[in-house]
Amino acid sequence: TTDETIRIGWIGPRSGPLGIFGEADAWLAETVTAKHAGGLQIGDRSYAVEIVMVDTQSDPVRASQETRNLINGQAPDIIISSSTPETTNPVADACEASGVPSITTIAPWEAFYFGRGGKPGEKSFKWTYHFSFGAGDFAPLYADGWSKIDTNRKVGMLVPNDADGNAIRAGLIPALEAQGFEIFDAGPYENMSADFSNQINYFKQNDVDIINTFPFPPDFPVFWRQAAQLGLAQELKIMQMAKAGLFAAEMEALGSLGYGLCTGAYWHRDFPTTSPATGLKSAELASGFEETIGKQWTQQAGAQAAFLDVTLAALTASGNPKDKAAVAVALDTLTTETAVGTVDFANGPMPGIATTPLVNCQWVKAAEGPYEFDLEITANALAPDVPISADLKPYKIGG
Amino acid sequence: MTMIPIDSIQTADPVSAPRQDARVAIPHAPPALLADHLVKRYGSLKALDSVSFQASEGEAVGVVGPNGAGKTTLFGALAGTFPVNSGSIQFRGTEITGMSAQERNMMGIARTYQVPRPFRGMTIFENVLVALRAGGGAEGAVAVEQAAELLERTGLLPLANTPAGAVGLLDLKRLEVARALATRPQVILLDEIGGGLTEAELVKLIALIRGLSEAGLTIVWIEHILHALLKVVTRLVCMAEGRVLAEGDPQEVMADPAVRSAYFGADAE
Amino acid sequence: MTGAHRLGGVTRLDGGLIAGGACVLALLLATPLFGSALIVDKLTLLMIYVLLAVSWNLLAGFAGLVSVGHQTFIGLSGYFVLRLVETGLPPFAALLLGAVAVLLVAWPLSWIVLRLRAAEFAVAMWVIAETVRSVVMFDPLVQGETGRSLVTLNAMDAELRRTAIFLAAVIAAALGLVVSHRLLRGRLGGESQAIRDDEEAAASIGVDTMRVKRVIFLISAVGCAVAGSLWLASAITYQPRTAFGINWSVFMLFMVLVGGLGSFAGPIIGALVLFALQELFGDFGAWYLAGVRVVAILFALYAPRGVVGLLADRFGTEPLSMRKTLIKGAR
Amino acid sequence: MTLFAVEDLTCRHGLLTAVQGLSITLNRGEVLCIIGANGAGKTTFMRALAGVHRNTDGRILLDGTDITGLHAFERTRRGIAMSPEGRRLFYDLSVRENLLIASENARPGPWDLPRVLDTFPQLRPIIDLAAGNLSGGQRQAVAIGRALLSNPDVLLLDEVSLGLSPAAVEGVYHSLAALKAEGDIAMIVVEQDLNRALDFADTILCMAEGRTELQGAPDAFSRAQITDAYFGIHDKETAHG
Amino acid sequence: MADAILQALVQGVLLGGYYAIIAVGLSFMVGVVRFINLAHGDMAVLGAFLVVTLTQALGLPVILSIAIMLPVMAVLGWVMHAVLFERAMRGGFLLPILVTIGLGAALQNGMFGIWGSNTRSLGADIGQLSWASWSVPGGLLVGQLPVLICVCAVLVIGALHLMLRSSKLGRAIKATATDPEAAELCGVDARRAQRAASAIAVSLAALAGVFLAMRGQITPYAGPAQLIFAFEAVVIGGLGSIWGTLIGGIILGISQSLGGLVSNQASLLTGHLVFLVVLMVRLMRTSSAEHGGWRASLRGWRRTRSARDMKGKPA
Ligand SMILES: Nc1ncnc2c1ncn2[C@@H]1O[C@H](COP(=O)(O)OP(=O)(O)OP(=O)(O)O)[C@@H](O)[C@H]1O
Ligand SMILES: Nc1ncnc2c1ncn2[C@@H]1O[C@H](COP(=O)(O)OP(=O)(O)OP(=O)(O)O)[C@@H](O)[C@H]1O
Ligand SMILES: [Mg+2]
Ligand SMILES: [Mg+2]
Repeated sequence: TTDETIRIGWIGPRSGPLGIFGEADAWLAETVTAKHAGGLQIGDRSYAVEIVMVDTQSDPVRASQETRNLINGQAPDIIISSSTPETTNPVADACEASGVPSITTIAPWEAFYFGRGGKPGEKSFKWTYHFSFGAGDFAPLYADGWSKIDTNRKVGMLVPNDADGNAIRAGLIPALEAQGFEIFDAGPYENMSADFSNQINYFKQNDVDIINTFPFPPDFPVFWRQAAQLGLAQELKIMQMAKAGLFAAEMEALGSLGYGLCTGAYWHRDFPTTSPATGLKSAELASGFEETIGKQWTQQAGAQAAFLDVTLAALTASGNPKDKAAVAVALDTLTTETAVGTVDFANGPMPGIATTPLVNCQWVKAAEGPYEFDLEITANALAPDVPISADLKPYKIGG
Repeated sequence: MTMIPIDSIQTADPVSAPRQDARVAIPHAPPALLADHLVKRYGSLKALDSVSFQASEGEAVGVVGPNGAGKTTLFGALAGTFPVNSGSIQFRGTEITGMSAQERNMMGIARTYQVPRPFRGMTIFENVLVALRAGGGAEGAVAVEQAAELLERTGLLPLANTPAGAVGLLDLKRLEVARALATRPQVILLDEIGGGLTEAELVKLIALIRGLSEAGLTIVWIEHILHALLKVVTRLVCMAEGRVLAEGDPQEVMADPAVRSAYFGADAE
Repeated sequence: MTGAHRLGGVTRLDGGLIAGGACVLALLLATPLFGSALIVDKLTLLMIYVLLAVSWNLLAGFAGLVSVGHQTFIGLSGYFVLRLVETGLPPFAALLLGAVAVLLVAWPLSWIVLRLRAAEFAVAMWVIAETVRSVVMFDPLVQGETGRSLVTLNAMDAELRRTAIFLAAVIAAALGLVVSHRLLRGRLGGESQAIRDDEEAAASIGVDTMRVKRVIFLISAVGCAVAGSLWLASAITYQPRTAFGINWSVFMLFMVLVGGLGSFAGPIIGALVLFALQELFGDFGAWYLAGVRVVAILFALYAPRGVVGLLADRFGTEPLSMRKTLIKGAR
Repeated sequence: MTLFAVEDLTCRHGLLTAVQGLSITLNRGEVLCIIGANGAGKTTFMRALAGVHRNTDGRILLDGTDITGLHAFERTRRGIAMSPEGRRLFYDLSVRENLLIASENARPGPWDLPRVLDTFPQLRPIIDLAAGNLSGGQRQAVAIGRALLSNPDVLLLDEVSLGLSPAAVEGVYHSLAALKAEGDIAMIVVEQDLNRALDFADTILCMAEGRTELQGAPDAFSRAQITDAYFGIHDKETAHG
Repeated sequence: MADAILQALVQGVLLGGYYAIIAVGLSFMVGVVRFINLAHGDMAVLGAFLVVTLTQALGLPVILSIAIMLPVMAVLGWVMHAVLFERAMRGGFLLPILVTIGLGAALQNGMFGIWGSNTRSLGADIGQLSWASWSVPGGLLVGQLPVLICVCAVLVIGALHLMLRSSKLGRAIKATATDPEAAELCGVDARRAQRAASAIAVSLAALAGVFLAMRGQITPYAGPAQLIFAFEAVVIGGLGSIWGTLIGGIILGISQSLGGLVSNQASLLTGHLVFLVVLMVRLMRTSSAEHGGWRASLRGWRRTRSARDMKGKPA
């Protein structure tokens, strides 16, 4: 009883080094398609929903190539893509070039917007939309999170030379200083470094209580073990990660050094939200993930669900999902509820950008259950609706 | 001389008696090739131990000596295949010690390799053609024509379009000569190009080299097949253990006791 | 003897192939008129592959220098293009100039690396690629790891841009083929093959080995650079780790090895094979990539002369051979 | 029973046939000397016997067993050892190591390091020197000692006296004569020094262009016949004894 | 500042220990066996993945996993040599490069196919060792694991040195590398010796991979980066010298950590530059030795006027 088919192209890393970001994709796509098997009602018409899945193999080259192939070959009505600027930027570039609306997520919006050459204030991109947390969100998040315990408010920053890092260096450091933190920036470094002793010494000399880092994920354990070796970890009160430490698998690889690390989260099973696209509550998303995938839930479960929420909302809001321009226009002002909270393009920091909240969390030793680590929510200034599940504890090796 | 009756070699000569018409060098002209106290070390081994050598313009010099005497090494040093440790080399009065093999070839020194080193991925014709174009400076149809002529003279024409990797050793030795000649040299260094040839082939080879010599080319020839060598050269150098043992008139050198014991291996009683 | 011998002309097969090639070229140039965007995009990629394979083959197949660092030039030309666009140059001018600017780096580099041999050359080139990448990443413009997009190209109409880039790629690939054909049939081709077969012997017949190697090195560098800027133009996104990735070398190696190292037709065939494999099996992800490498190894060990070699064995002559034959009789 | 027999051996280098249809037989205690001009194919023949040149036709029998298909190292372990042309010592290894390699991989037998050192006492003072630094005579001694340490039944010596001073040659032949007198080992020796060859051999084999030119007891031929054959001056009337 | 330099030196030396151990198998292959294995880094990662799997999936103690993995990798090295390398070695220098680079890429993607994309580490499985440290006088802290790796590197290099110097196998490998034919004449099975050498080199690579997984993380694509470090250490230390590998590794480690002192971004870059400089200096030294002194060689580097112009040949 459907009149036409809406084709959604979903491009993401499902294999390769970033494959862990795409673990939930297939399951979510199935769930959404199943839920709309009877058709998605838009205006007076009912549309079948077809999601075309494309794997980038974590390769930006392939991401770009596959996007163009998808656009040219399958004529999708919209393209969605998520997880790291290395995925979202090439996909969005290709969409922009071909005039196909795209929505992307899970990459700091600054890295997406400025990384692609967007100019502040003006509408730099006609077809590409992005919603995610931003570098600017971290300052209030951390100011709130770090104030939960007593520290000397000296913060060491370990930030590499990449788009995320540059955005952080430009945005977060002044903002934290404004909040009364004393910042010690160890300077940009290249990813995949084998030795962090210079940075560690710098932090030790300045007697920092807090370290904040945005590393390329594989670099973190190298840094952190060395920090323990050189006695820095023993002196710290808060080890705050971003970008690294999103997944329990990373913590498991760290072992006992992982208990007590802090990370921001863009979604958590305790979020009091529901995903309209899948019809699942946050807790259901998490357990659904664990049942289907057979691994501990990850933030991606909810974030990707939210992604589909936004997509369906945009298509619905367009009135005519087959009209690309209409979809884009709808996205300009779209406001919708999702698994990660409200996504509001009308009041974003830049045209075509919407922000989503973050909560601060701490990895702790799981009290029970099959998994080794639990992620406790310790601060919620940006998302007051989300309940705090545990108090922040000062870092101590071994938990 | 117990073992090598030179007479018998000469009587076995299928072509003619030794040359008497040796070209005499112009008195004051610098020699075509002059090597002065060359030393070449391989680790602790002195492959060339202060070797001095000269070949006058248009002269044909033979080089003999036991295996490992340093003959091939001398060629390498003269042709610039590798730098020497000390000593100097002059070509027609010009110092060429520091020059590369390519530059020496451009000046007019060509060499053949004892163990042939053809360009195996190319045909016989292409081997000669590349030498004609690079060292010989010929172009276009002229180069093709000259290549054909050289192949004809060395008896390789029937094999022109065969890959060099697919022909036998004798043909490779011919190719060595053809390729060296293609660079239009004034001095040609020939390293054991007669080894393994049948008598009939030797006759042709001798004729070819004599022809070159008569055309004014300076020839230095290392050869173990003495009777062939003696039909072309007017001077003989005998090397042993990296030194020049004797040099001069071929007959005299052959009769030298030191040469007889070092080269012919027989006790000079 | 004058006029008794001459160079063999084009064989009937090769004549056919060349005529066919010209037709294909004409067809390609006309593709944007009737082909879908998908086809045009895919063919652009194929053209880039051909250009890469031809460039790499010049160096490895004809001069015997295996480089696993030619991504240096691919990445560098992309970077130069970005930089030039940043100074306000129109993007298409920047694309051309960026590729040419690579010469500024390749030329001094050639003085150093061409003195190295075999594996040392290969590894040094790789380290150089890594070094250049590190240096490029110092520039805030590329934002370290993340890279940057050539957004100014988006200002152009999508259809027009696609066509322009496609035509540029076709012309570049055709030019690459013609240039390499001319070079290889000419004096340089013979000399480079001589160097590949025996560098010392080549010097002894008067080949200026350094010069020949340098010319070939520079041409292959520019070929890769043009491919790099075309790639950037069609992908728009520039990321240092990708642009300087070793994968480029692996792909070039695959194409040349499978097609036929040191033959003229080999790189074209190799590019087609890689393209076809990618179309057919690309969805198998890592297993596809592993399979491609296994195929390369098998070719290296059991058919080192590639598809062209197999064809030559089967039909007696190599298609579009660079071989010069001596023919009796005047023209 | 014949210790060692070669039947109709032909060896090729690519398209070049370096040895054509050679046959020999040898008993314990016998010495065969091979003579011939440069490039006659002597080395190729020896290498084929030792198993390092493998492009061959024909049969090689040791104690009646066909060993044609065996690898060089297997032949060495069965009792064929060779001191190759050019000595082929391991130049960056010491003399001791050069000798040890052979004895470690040898079959059991009478030869061991002390006995080799007794036979070649000149090696004692240089035992820890790198082989690359030795003089020609010392090298030859090491090479022969190395071959003996394999405890061979058949000892192949290519160019025994090449480049050696007369005294050194004397020394080597003294040792070889002693070996021969013991009567356990058969030897095939390539020798450029005709007088030596004629003195030492039980049989001589003169090669030219890969073929047997003369074969038989040394005193079966006139000097002229031998020298003609030696220098490849191929004369159908005088050749073939 | 002096403090920072001292600290950087100590860390550089410790880092060098790791580089030495990843390089020693490669050095052995390249310098002694004369075979260039561009899949060395991937073999290291493969070994590490085996240990990770044995430890984390089967729950074996790390030591036991290593003890199981090493012979498995040795067999793999043996088979690899018999099936691939032997054939490749016969084809000149080109083929080994092509084959092993293909092999490396195939291994990477194969490992990805099997183990997926998650980063893996043995850090957690070795408990405190992964981060524990000793404090030494002068206020320096040195990590136990890096010291262990350093000690291991010295032991492995020493053992390899001893093996090459005074074992039957070592002599056979050396002899085979200098002259396979002469080795056969001495009763050495040259092919077996070379396969054994490959087996040793591959298991050494794998051991290094295990250390990598202990001190950091591994992914299926981590091999090439390790190969570059290994190659740099080998070349800096001097081809063919086993002890040189240790020195090369340490020089590389110190360059990186001193480079990091200047700018964190310059750390790896400094390593690359030191490698290139060493390569160039060695190149110039060889050519100067050949040409009889530096001045003569510099003259050679400058291109002289075309000889054809100078003399001219008869047309
Ligand atoms: N590249 C090298 N490295 C080490 N030693 C070498 C090298 N080339 C030659 N030699 C040594 O130098 C000496 C002289 O060798 P050369 O080739 O000049 O002899 P030759 O007189 O040409 O002998 P033959 O008559 O056998 O050709 C020999 O002892 C040889 O082993
Ligand atoms: N590796 C090889 N490849 C091609 N041809 C070869 C090779 N080795 C030898 N030959 C050729 O085979 C023939 C026989 O050579 P061989 O070395 O057996 O002669 P020989 O009698 O030992 O000579 P010499 O007295 O110089 O040692 C010669 O023509 C030689 O040029
Ligand atoms: Mg010689
Ligand atoms: Mg011989």
